[in-house]
Amino acid sequence: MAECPVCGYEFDLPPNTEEGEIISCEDCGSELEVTGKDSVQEAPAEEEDWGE
Amino acid sequence: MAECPVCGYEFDLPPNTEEGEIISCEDCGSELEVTGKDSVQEAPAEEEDWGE
Amino acid sequence: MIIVKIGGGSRINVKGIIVDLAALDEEFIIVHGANALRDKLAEDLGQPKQVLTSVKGYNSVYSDEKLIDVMMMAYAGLRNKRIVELCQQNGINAVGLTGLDGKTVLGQRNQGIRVYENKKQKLIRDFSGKPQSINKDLLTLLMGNGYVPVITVPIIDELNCAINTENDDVVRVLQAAIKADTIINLIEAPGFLKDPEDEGSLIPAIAATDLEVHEARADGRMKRKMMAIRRLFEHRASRVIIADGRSEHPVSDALKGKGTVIQ
Amino acid sequence: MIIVKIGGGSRINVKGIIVDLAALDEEFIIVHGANALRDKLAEDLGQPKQVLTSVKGYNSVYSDEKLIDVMMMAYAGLRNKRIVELCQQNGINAVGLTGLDGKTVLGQRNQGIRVYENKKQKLIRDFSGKPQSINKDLLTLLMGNGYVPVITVPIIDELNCAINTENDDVVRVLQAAIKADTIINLIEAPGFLKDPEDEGSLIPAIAATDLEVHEARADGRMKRKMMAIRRLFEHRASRVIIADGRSEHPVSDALKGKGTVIQ
Repeated sequence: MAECPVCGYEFDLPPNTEEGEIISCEDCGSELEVTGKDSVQEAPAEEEDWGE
Repeated sequence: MAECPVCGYEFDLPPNTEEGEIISCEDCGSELEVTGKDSVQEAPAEEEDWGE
Repeated sequence: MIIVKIGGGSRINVKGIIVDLAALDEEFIIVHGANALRDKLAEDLGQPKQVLTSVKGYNSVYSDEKLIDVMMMAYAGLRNKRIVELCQQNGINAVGLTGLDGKTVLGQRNQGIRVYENKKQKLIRDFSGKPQSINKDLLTLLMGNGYVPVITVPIIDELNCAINTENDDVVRVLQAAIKADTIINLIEAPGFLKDPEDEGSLIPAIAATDLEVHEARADGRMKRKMMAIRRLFEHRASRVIIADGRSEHPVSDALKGKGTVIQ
Repeated sequence: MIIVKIGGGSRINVKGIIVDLAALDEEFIIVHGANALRDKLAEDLGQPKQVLTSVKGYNSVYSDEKLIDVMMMAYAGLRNKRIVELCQQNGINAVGLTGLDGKTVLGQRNQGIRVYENKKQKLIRDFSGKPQSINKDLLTLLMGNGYVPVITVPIIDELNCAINTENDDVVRVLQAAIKADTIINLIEAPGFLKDPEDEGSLIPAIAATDLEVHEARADGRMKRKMMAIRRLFEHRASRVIIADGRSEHPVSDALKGKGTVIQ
């Protein structure tokens, strides 16, 4: 079970989710980054453009 | 005909001499460096050791 | 004071640029790229470059540790030192610096680039980011003693790691620090072109205020170049010239207004 | 003041060296090699290194323009900037320099190495030579402002060209300029060995005056190393320590006298 760091909602990650994938919390809709089998963290805010 | 820059002695370079080869002048014995088909120059003095 | 950005294309006439600079009686700083050398080296080493396109259409090179190694060899090693050598041969006492050296260019590691990968949005983290400030004291110290800085990537991030960044952005933060009046950006084209395929379609002049319009229409790398140049004017650049780095006298031609003059 | 020479072998523990240096309360300058990286890069690029053995038994790398390119990538690029990065990560504000940058190390192009080639004596000219002086002002300027120079080849010759040289010789001219009291030379061995094959045969101490004897017995690269070290003492070095760059704390071990101490 993964837990949304923003609203605490607990949910199962769909089987084919990959690390680094961005999903939104079904409860509060925050953007979350998948960091492991059952772990997520808040996705960093999108920045305009990156690197070279 | 090549000419020894040290003593002016003129001589033919043996057919298989290569550029960069060091030969000595038959007349004065100076060390000469072959720089072309018929051209030689005084070979630089030998230095102790070079580069890396 | 002039900032000269030497593009990294293989047909850039670096010698011509340095000979022109040697004849200048104005102070200048060089920033340079080396993308052609890097791409060839990456190919030769069997590590072809991977380009990421962000969800918003911005292109960037996937910069893992291996790619940073290749960049250090191509940008900080071969290109930088051959430019320094050419400078020395023309009476310019150059000192080559990356952003790491003396923390010349400090940046912020990106928090992850959002890309689409088999229809999912993914966050790719690598060693790339954005420059934010310059160690102006080091540059003034060197220039005050007759040295000319020759700057290139990588830069240094908040964790003191080497990161990749867009050289045009390095020019922007450099401009913010030293307020040069002219910035010359030498590329493998006559300047900005209406039609990128037609070298005859040079846009001779653009008003700085219109840059945003051009940026909206461009995409990938060109969009980034436009945005970086727009930002230059936020830091009191008076004139930015995009000129042909392949000609015989790239710098003197540019100073005569040959290319796209933005002001 | 200490000069630390970091060898270019792949098993040198560069991180351990930098962590030790960060804890030092004495000023230091770093000189480093990168021969392992260069050899691998040359191999990968299909340009394997060629070694010339002079008529007098001295080995040197045939340094044509291509080899200098590879050296710029391996020494001035990858190795130098990864060392600078490690320094920054340990609070050492390093500035990487080749001899070209600001003419830090000036040298003289060799007049040609005499070699035997199919029984003939031939003169091979390439981009190599000997260092002769240091731009001490630049080093003092940087060190006086809190920067630590990290120096490597190539150096600059009388024609302002990049040339290859022996890093040990760079240490010699550096010593002549800055008169360090201790020079630490970190290599992939416990120190000088009676029998090069037996790591247990460490020579713990050598009187500076006996160096010439050792030099006569050595050959190829080791002969050159011995001669370079003998010259150090001509420039008032008080202590030269040849120590193991592979250990956990190469610098602090060396300062405790672990290795070959020559004084």
